Amino acid sequence: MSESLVHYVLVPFVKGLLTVILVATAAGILTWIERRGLGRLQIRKGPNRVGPAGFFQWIADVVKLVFKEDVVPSRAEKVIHLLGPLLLFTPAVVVLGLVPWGPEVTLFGVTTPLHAAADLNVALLLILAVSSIGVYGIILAGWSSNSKYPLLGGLRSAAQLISYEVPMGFAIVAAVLMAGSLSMVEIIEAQKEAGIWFVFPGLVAFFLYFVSGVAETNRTPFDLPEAESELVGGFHTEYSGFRWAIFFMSEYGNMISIGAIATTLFFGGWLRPFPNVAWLSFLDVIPPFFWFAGKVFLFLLVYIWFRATFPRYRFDQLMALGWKALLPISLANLFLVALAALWGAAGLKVLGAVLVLLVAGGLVAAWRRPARASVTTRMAAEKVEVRA
Amino acid sequence: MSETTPGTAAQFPPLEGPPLLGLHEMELNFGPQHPSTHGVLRLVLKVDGERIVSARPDIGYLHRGTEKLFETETFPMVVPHTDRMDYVASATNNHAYVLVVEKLLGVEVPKRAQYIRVLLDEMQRISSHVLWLATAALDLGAITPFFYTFREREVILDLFEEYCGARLTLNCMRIGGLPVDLTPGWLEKVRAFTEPFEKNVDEYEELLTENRIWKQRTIGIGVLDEKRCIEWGMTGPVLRAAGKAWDIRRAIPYEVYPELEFDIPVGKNADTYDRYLVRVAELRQSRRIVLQCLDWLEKNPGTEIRGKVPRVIKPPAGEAYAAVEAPKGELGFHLVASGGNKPYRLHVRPPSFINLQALPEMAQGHLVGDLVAVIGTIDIVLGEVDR
Amino acid sequence: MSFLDRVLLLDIFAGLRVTARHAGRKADTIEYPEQSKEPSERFRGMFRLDEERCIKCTLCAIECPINIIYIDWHTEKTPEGKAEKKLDRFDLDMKRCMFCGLCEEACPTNPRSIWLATKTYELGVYERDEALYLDKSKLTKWDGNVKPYPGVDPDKAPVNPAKEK
Amino acid sequence: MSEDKTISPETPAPEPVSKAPETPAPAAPEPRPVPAAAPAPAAAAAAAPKPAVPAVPAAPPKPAGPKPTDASGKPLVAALAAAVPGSVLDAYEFVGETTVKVDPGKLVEACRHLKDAEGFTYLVDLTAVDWKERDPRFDVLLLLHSFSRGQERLRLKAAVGESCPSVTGVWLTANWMEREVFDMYGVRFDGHPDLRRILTWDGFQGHPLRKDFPVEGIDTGAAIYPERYPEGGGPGPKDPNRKVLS
Repeated sequence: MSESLVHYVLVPFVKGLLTVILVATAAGILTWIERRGLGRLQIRKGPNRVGPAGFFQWIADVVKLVFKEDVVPSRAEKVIHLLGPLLLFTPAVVVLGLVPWGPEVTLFGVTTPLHAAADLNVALLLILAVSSIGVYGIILAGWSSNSKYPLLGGLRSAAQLISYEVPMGFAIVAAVLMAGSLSMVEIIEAQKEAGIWFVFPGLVAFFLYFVSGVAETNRTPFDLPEAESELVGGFHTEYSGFRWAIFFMSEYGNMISIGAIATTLFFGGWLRPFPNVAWLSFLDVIPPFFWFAGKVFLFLLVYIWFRATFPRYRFDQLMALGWKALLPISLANLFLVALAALWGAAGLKVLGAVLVLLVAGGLVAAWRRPARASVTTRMAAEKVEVRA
Repeated sequence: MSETTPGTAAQFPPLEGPPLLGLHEMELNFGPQHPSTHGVLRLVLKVDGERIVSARPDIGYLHRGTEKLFETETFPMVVPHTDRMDYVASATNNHAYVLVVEKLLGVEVPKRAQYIRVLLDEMQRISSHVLWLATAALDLGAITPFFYTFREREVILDLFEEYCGARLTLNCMRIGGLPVDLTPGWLEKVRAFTEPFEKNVDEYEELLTENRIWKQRTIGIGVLDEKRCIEWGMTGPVLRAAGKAWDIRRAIPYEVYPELEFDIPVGKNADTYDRYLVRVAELRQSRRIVLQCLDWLEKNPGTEIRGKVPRVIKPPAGEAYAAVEAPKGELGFHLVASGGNKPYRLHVRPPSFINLQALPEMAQGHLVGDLVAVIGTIDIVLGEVDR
Repeated sequence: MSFLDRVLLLDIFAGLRVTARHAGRKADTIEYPEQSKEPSERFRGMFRLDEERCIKCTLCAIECPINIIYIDWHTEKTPEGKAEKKLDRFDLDMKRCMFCGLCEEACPTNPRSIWLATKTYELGVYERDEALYLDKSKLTKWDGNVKPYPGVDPDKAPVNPAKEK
Repeated sequence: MSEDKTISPETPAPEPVSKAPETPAPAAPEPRPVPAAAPAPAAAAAAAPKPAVPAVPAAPPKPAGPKPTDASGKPLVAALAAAVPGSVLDAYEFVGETTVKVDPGKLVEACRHLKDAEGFTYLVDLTAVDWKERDPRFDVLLLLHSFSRGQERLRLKAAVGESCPSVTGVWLTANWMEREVFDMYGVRFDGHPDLRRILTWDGFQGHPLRKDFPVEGIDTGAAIYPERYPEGGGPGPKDPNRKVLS
């Protein structure tokens, strides 16, 4: 057995398999986390019957979904109906495969990055390309169901995902400018060299990326393609059984990949906080992979927090937000970041400091202002009394 | 027709030219099994993309022939049937019915009973509005208020259970008064309920009132101005949100409302946001009334809860109409008696039914997502619409 | 809302703060089959009939808005020579009952002969026709279909306030 | 349990109440309380101009109950009679509510006058009553509300057969109310833009609130397809799914 076989066949296979398993398992566990987390925020308990704290609920759900009857609407396009979920799931896994989870490890005697695919020098481009394929899955699923609600959901998602690709892309470009590379590993290394996470100079870019990411994953407040109270289930209304489960898994897979990319681009990937500060080196006892996973996990918690808090945008408002607000901001931000990057590492630090100071100052100013009267108190002041 | 629907509809002028492939309009069946039709409302929508060209409500899925049943029951036996119309506000249903019979009978209801009735009404209003807030927020995608507001509702239902033995279908009023007196300690429990109430409402407001998404979703949606509201017979918070300070509790006062102090919150813009604000303000006003009732009841202990009512209730022949301000609007009972011990004809004027009628006008030109907001803020209960 | 508030997304953070504040609170729900709320004293639940106290006046059947009570009786001579009404049938169509409690209110005896204040509400059954069409034997002595509420004497009838004075 | 609990001595006389379930609602075709024929004693009519309807009528709780009094002298009624000649057939006041009997032919005209000239902009309620044996079988009742006249309410009553002029042209809100009356009573409203059934389904036979419609309902399937539905509903006699329970 030649070394090249191990290097080119076995290791990628094992890593690819691990990624798929990881996405599927993490999606399952995430449903449990989400339901428990929502329960926490909503002063209820969430699932608590199967296993300790209901942990095995997701396994029970999977078992149920696998054995559930797979209903296909009578006049649906059968092939495309089947293809829909797969088209959505595959990009989710592929994207996650392109994100480095840690520095190099040794596997079967081969030193390899902890990375499902290789460390591509155009990884970010590939991520953008692959992740936009997922929208086909949603559109085709909506169209092939031969039902009106899925059709509307599919159309909504087509417009939504494509619109939000744009500000998302510009936000990513900002990070690329700061790092000077499209390779994920190099971006992380660049953050180590620059001495700060890119989230500080790229505060705006990060915000844009995260908001667009929420929109890309169809999560509250941008969950219009699903929009339970409007479109019943949106594009997956007519899906059941395991096909529906695949949609579900890909939604969570996408959440994870958005979190993972945000971590890589803006939060230093697997690096511990302040990687250049020597006296913090005791933090290195935690292996890099866990730093990475922990950061991604925090993002997922924010997703859940958002879901518990916000109402849903309307479709046209969502588009307006994307094109009229996020896109101009992302362009302006790109300009700003480019200027700073021209200056070099010092420029990034200055930009980061300015942004942080601005936000902090704004928050303090808002805090010190007298409390605003709630709208209902304003209404009470305009009361009208009618006495018979 | 299109003149009557201001709001964001103007952003979407109708498509011009011949329909492409005949596909300009799509018929969309909204309900009767749909998460946000609040029961079994069915709407036949004509949509152009997502924009609503026309909406046609199709009701009757929950029709139970209540008015026919009324005619077969003696007067006291009608009360439990009224519970089942607006099943989230049965106290006001009971109240409207007993009022009309008392009007025809000429019965004097003891003051204490009147205060307790008002107290029950207002608690019912709180519970109904709170449930409305929960479901309306849920319709617009905010899931959490649903769980928070159920705390309030749960306490109120517990209090109802302690008073009359049921949580939802209360059957808590009788012709001439009340079935039972208060249990000892009940008033204190009600007072304990009112204490954190204001703070909790603040919390719901913090989640929604200023939230930009909530405002974008509700401001300018489903506008029906005062004139159109009256033309359509809209009452309750919908009318008040349009700027008309008209409340039966003030306009045609019944029971002890003239002695109580409260304001009528009114809106200005007649949109779903103002309806939301009016209802939230009414929550606070209802609390005020509850506190005043508690004060009176604590100062005036007594046992008199039922007026002098004949054993067999046979109102004189004739017609009478009495209405209360139910949480949804004017709930009236139109009674035609023929001198017997059963109502010859008892017609309900259900606020949900009348208010739902204007839905096509309010929804027209908006998007499907707005339709949900409009249905939510009209606050319909299908049990009352279909009876 | 000022421009500053809008730029800083204060409204968004206000909402997030509310939900975060609730994260530390105890769950408000109860775990139903294991825990349950005790119904109040006046709670209208499962029926109970006291056959000996019942005077067969049929007022409950008359007052029932949906006519679910059926009563038959005959007259018997007691050994002392007094005529006494004996209950033949007391049937109650439980599955149609709407628990309005008008029958209990109509009952003239003190304490009541038919009452609902048993706190028993777990009335789900698998065979709707058999279990919930109750005759007098099932009403006076609940069989396996009705589990009495723990700690509550199902035979403790409420007093009749009209007869108290 | 408590074996010798004293049975309350006075066995309640069930005579008045026990009749209740048997006696059908008196279907006396007697139309309305005759408004005391001549102008009634003016004592009770004192409440006439009072705008707001009191919660408890002023009438003393005598066993006889309140009596209707003539109200044709009220300025509102007189103005209506003058503006639309021949519209007012009769007017009386009962428990503080004014009722005007209107000629059905003049109903729309009268409504328009009341809305435009008197400010009755709000149609509270529109319903019907079935007097089974009377000749114009139905009474259509309209309850109007005026915000400008001190919250005054006025009831119009029109005795109609199976057709009645529609007031949807006057108040939009009459639309569904008239559809409901049509559905429940079969009164056709001439001029209604969309007179369809509203609460029952489109193929429903009969009008449920008519006094001759059975309370327990009719087998609507059998009413439409008698050949396919056996009496009492359920699968047909030859249907293998039919199970006879004994």
